[in-house]
Amino acid sequence: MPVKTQTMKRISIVAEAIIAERLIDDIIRLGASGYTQTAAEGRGSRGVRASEWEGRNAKIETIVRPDVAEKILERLTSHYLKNFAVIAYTHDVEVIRGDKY
Amino acid sequence: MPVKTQTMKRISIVAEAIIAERLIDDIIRLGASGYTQTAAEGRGSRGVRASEWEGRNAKIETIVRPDVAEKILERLTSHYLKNFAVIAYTHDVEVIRGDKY
Amino acid sequence: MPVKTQTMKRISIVAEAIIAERLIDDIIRLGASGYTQTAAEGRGSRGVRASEWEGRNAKIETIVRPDVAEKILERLTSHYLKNFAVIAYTHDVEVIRGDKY
Amino acid sequence: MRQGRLSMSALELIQINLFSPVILCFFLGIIATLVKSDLRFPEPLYQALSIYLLLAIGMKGGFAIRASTESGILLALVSGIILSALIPLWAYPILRFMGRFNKADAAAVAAHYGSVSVVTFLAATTFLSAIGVHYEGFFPALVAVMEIPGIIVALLLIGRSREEPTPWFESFYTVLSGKSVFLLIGGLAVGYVSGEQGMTKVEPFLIAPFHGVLCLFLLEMGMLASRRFGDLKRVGKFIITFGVLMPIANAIIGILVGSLIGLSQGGAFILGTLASSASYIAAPATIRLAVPEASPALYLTSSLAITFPFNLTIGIPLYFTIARWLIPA
Amino acid sequence: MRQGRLSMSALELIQINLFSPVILCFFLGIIATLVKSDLRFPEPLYQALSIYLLLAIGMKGGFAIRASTESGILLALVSGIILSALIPLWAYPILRFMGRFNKADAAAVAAHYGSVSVVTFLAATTFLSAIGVHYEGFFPALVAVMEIPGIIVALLLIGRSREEPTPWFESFYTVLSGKSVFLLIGGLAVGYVSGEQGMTKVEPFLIAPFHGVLCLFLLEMGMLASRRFGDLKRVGKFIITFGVLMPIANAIIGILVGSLIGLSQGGAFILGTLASSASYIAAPATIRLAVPEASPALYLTSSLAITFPFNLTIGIPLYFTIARWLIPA
Amino acid sequence: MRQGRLSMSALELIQINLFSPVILCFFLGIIATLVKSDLRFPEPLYQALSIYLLLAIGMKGGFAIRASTESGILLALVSGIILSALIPLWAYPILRFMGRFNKADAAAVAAHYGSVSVVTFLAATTFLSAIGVHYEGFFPALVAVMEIPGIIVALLLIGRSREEPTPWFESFYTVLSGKSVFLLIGGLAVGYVSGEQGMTKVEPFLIAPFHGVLCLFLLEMGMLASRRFGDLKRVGKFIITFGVLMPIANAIIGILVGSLIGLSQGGAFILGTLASSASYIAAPATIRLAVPEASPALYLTSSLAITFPFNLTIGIPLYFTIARWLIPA
Ligand SMILES: Nc1ncnc2c1ncn2[C@@H]1O[C@H](COP(=O)(O)O)[C@@H](O)[C@H]1O
Ligand SMILES: Nc1ncnc2c1ncn2[C@@H]1O[C@H](COP(=O)(O)O)[C@@H](O)[C@H]1O
Ligand SMILES: Nc1ncnc2c1ncn2[C@@H]1O[C@H](COP(=O)(O)O)[C@@H](O)[C@H]1O
Ligand code: NA
Ligand code: NA
Ligand code: NA
Repeated sequence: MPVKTQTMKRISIVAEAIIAERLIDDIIRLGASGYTQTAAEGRGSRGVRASEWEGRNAKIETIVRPDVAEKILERLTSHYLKNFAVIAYTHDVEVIRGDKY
Repeated sequence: MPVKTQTMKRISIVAEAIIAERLIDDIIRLGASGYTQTAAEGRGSRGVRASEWEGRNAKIETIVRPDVAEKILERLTSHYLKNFAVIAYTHDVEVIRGDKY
Repeated sequence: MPVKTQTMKRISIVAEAIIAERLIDDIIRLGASGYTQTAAEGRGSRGVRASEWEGRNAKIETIVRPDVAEKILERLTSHYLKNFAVIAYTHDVEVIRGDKY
Repeated sequence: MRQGRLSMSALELIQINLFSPVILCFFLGIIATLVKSDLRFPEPLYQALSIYLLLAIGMKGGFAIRASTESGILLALVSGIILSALIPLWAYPILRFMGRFNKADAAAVAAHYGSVSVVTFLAATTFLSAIGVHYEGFFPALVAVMEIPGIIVALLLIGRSREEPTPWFESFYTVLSGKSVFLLIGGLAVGYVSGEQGMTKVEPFLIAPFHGVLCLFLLEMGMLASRRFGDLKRVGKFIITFGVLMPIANAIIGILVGSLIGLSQGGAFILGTLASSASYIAAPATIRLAVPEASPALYLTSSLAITFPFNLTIGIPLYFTIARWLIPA
Repeated sequence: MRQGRLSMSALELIQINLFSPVILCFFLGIIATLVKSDLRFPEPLYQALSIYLLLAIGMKGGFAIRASTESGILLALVSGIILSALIPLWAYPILRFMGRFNKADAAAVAAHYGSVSVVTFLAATTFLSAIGVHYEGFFPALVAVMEIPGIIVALLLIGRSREEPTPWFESFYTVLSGKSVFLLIGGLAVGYVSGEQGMTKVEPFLIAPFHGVLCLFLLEMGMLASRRFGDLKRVGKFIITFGVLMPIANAIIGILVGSLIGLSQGGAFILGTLASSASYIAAPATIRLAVPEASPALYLTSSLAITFPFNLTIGIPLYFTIARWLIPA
Repeated sequence: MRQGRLSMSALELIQINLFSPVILCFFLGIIATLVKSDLRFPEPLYQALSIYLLLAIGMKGGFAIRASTESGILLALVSGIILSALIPLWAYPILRFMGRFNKADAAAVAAHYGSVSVVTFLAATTFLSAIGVHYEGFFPALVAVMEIPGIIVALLLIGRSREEPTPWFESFYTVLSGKSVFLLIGGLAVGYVSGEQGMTKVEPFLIAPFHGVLCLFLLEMGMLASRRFGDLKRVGKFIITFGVLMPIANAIIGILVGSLIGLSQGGAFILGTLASSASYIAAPATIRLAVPEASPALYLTSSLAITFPFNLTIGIPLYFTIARWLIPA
């Protein structure tokens, strides 16, 4: 009997560690049922930043419905992209336990 | 000369750290040729759990053939979803060195 | 107003930690605008390796244009696959701030 | 000092306990969480401190056993094992029938109270040394053996009733080879075998700074405990009452046993404190895997957010008052 | 010793400062980066060392306040707060009009010079103890209070001009509950309350090894500072000049204030060093969130890659020479 | 003590060595892996301990050189370099023709035996201090210089035969700036420059607890070594024999050289132990990058799972017996 899966959006965000808590608050507020965070390092198009002092980058992942994904990407674009070191990308995934998201 | 790639399934599992070793044993037993594990933190629909004491969440990724993917998702559903904090999702990836999986 | 996204390639590489710096140099030289690195552990088809002493595995991710992705995979195949413990896979993602890559 | 102690009032004892750097650091940790400070102990630091403390306790104990002329260690070990094994037997029916817990939850909580808390043990020895009261040097060995039986007995209690039960000896092995028991027993062996010449060399690292490291550890414990305070409402009044009365009862039993087997006043007090304490390292790890259907919210909150702070602040001077009353110095 | 110090030439003072293990380790860290060594401090080690140093400074200070009969702590605290608050008020216009910085950048840099650097403070006390000069024991308290006002004043300076400004009291709270201030103040309280008996027990961990731990920390600081040397070209000559002259001016002001309020020679020197120092922990974290449009390249490079090394090497003996000149021992 | 040592039997020496806390902790680590304990050292702890040990050895050595009136350091350094460089020259043909290894594997293993093991050095000094035998204070400098030449010579041995060879000077630079050599040499410089006044201040952190920290480190080393025991079957009998006989031969050569250049009994013993030891930090990191086609299973297993435990347990007392026999105290 094949496992029943459901298609959802996975959003991956890599951001300077100092805004991680704010990002997570926003993500949950916009309708995500959870998130997963890992410590990361990296280099991008921006130069130095304060995060070096507060820890490295944070990589935040959240599995959400497409409409929630849209809202989160909008929020990132309007509130974080300009002043903070942050990238985000999204793609489709098949989840088990689809009702929990 | 373009690199030859092959389509495989990538399964990502986020689980409380205490069951990581069991999960890995199961994954290998069901036919995966390897796995990659990173330390993660996160929040989901469940409340507290013992893993806080044994380390945070574990994020386990494995690249497998579709039939193995199916078996792993089945195992997760039947043995872990009910009592443990765990999520899993899967999607297609193109791998180099496809023969090794 | 929906967020404008752009399709790019995400390459994930898991390799023994000792070659991480070399890999990153290669990636940037071949045209990636950045990378993200996390510490990982894992098991694959190879046996012991020196990396245990220099830290665990490194997981390196980079978001690149398809042509750059092709070059990176070629470089991995020609210079690393034979002698080092390394796997790589790629898939499409939708990014915001697409012009930065 | 020795005489001073006899005349100390209960209030003085409470004050000596609360104003020690170790307990003050525990409060500091609680405050850190309450004021939402961004202070965090990186996980590897927490683990490093644990490894240090467990190994140091073990080695100190091993050397003490070797150096001492005290008899009675065997009797103490056997009593400790029996005590640990019996506690779940009376905790379980209370939880099951007075608390109306299901079998899994009742057994899980009972397992935690059968096992012991290393940090509570350390706080008790800190207290004794502050008031200048002696205790037997073999206690680290007792801590090691008392971690295990309570967990096993609790697992046996529900073993039959479950579909796919983990065999008890598997759990026994898990606890025995688990890092806390392993480091304690390993340290005991190293300290015993290497003796005085060895201990002299490691003393500046493993013994002298011990108290200060404990401060740091309790800062983190304060943060961990207070992060669970939010769950107190959720788990209900019964478990809160249980988390206060159960340790008092167990402490009294422990002190009586200690008195019966001829421990010193300080020793009986420590045995009582061990009996009263609830595990929050060995037990949760074992129980989570062996009884996954039990709710961690219940057993962690009661052991860590209720019994642990209670013992650390009020329990310790209270149990000493009882021991002093029962046993002459 | 006491007499020797009076006759030491400035060169001797510089040499004593540079040849201390602490400063040598800082250079070693710089060299590690320059020769591209693969030496890295794991992040948890950096955090563990910070936690240790801050808690230890605090506890030592709390105990010193309790034990001392020195008066004048209140006057010193008030002076320290005012000093910190005023520095951004004169740094800001200089940055804005001489340096042609935009409002955000000017305020951000000003905030850093208004706040203080804990490690610079420690290097100053290390220097004093090497030359055998006494200073008041309450300084750790001063470090804690002087971290905050400069940041708040700088935020008020730009507050009005921004679209979505973070209210100043939110930032005030962020700094106050931030780990560095929290550990300092918490340590002060623990040290004060637990007093001599408590301190005796933690001394082998928190006081004796302090200097050695500081060496390790400065090794890492050297690596961190030198990783920013590459940005020096990018940020321009003005900020480099500013990063050297501003601390000298602030040091002189600080020493004068110290002299006015009756501090000892050593005390006035330390107050001067505090005033001269620029924050690189509390301020960057607060400013990054409260003024995200300001460029971290500017404020981190000036505080960490210019002022910090300058103070550590030349500033400290220079300020002491000035203090010695102004205040009799 | 001095006299006692002369009359100690080989068995007594073995016992003194095996029953030291440091070696007992190594066994404890092996047991932890064998019983599948969940004890793990977080990676940052392992790195922190390494940084501490290397910096402390260096500083202690630098201070010893400054303080000592011993001559002969230059001669010892030159001899150490030559010794390290020659070892691969005779190890390589043995591996190549008796062991039938391919060029890459033979050179890789030879490089490891040419280089030295810091922890084996520390175990040897621990042993000497337990039996009260003196040795020259400049040895930390010798450890630093002896890490490098063996690796370079081994690389030169295969250099020509490979398609894309890493130039030897690149590898030379990699080892020289690599963290272990960098910390040793950096520590030497800091200890030498800061002298007695500096050392007095860091002593409570860097010297007194050293032995205890070493225990912790060897606990982890035991776990790491025993995780490789499984590979012993895979790598074959030849390498096992090689891993025991090679160190004995090199130790004898080292002791003879030490005797020739006029080292003390203890000094010649340490030089022998250094010669006998195989690197498991600097060499593997360099070789993995410079000779990626060589099998890590071979060189890590032989150096870490065979030679290291052998030297730690039997080698050290054996080499001392030989040194005692050849050189009067
Ligand atoms: N092309 C890229 N691929 C993967 N990660 C990136 C890329 N560009 C930036 N990042 C990550 O995003 C962080 C912030 O990027 P930036 O804002 O460009 O400095 C960097 O520190 C990297 O961790
Ligand atoms: N929607 C989500 N997106 C990403 N990670 C999640 C999500 N929900 C749960 N997780 C992760 O899975 C773990 C277990 O989830 P749960 O079983 O819901 O408590 C959490 O601690 C998170 O790390
Ligand atoms: N099938 C797999 N799925 C996920 N990760 C893998 C897989 N195979 C190997 N890896 C990772 O890649 C590293 C190197 O693999 P290998 O070269 O096969 O030893 C391993 O240590 C794992 O972290
Ligand atoms: Na108990
Ligand atoms: Na300042
Ligand atoms: Na050697």
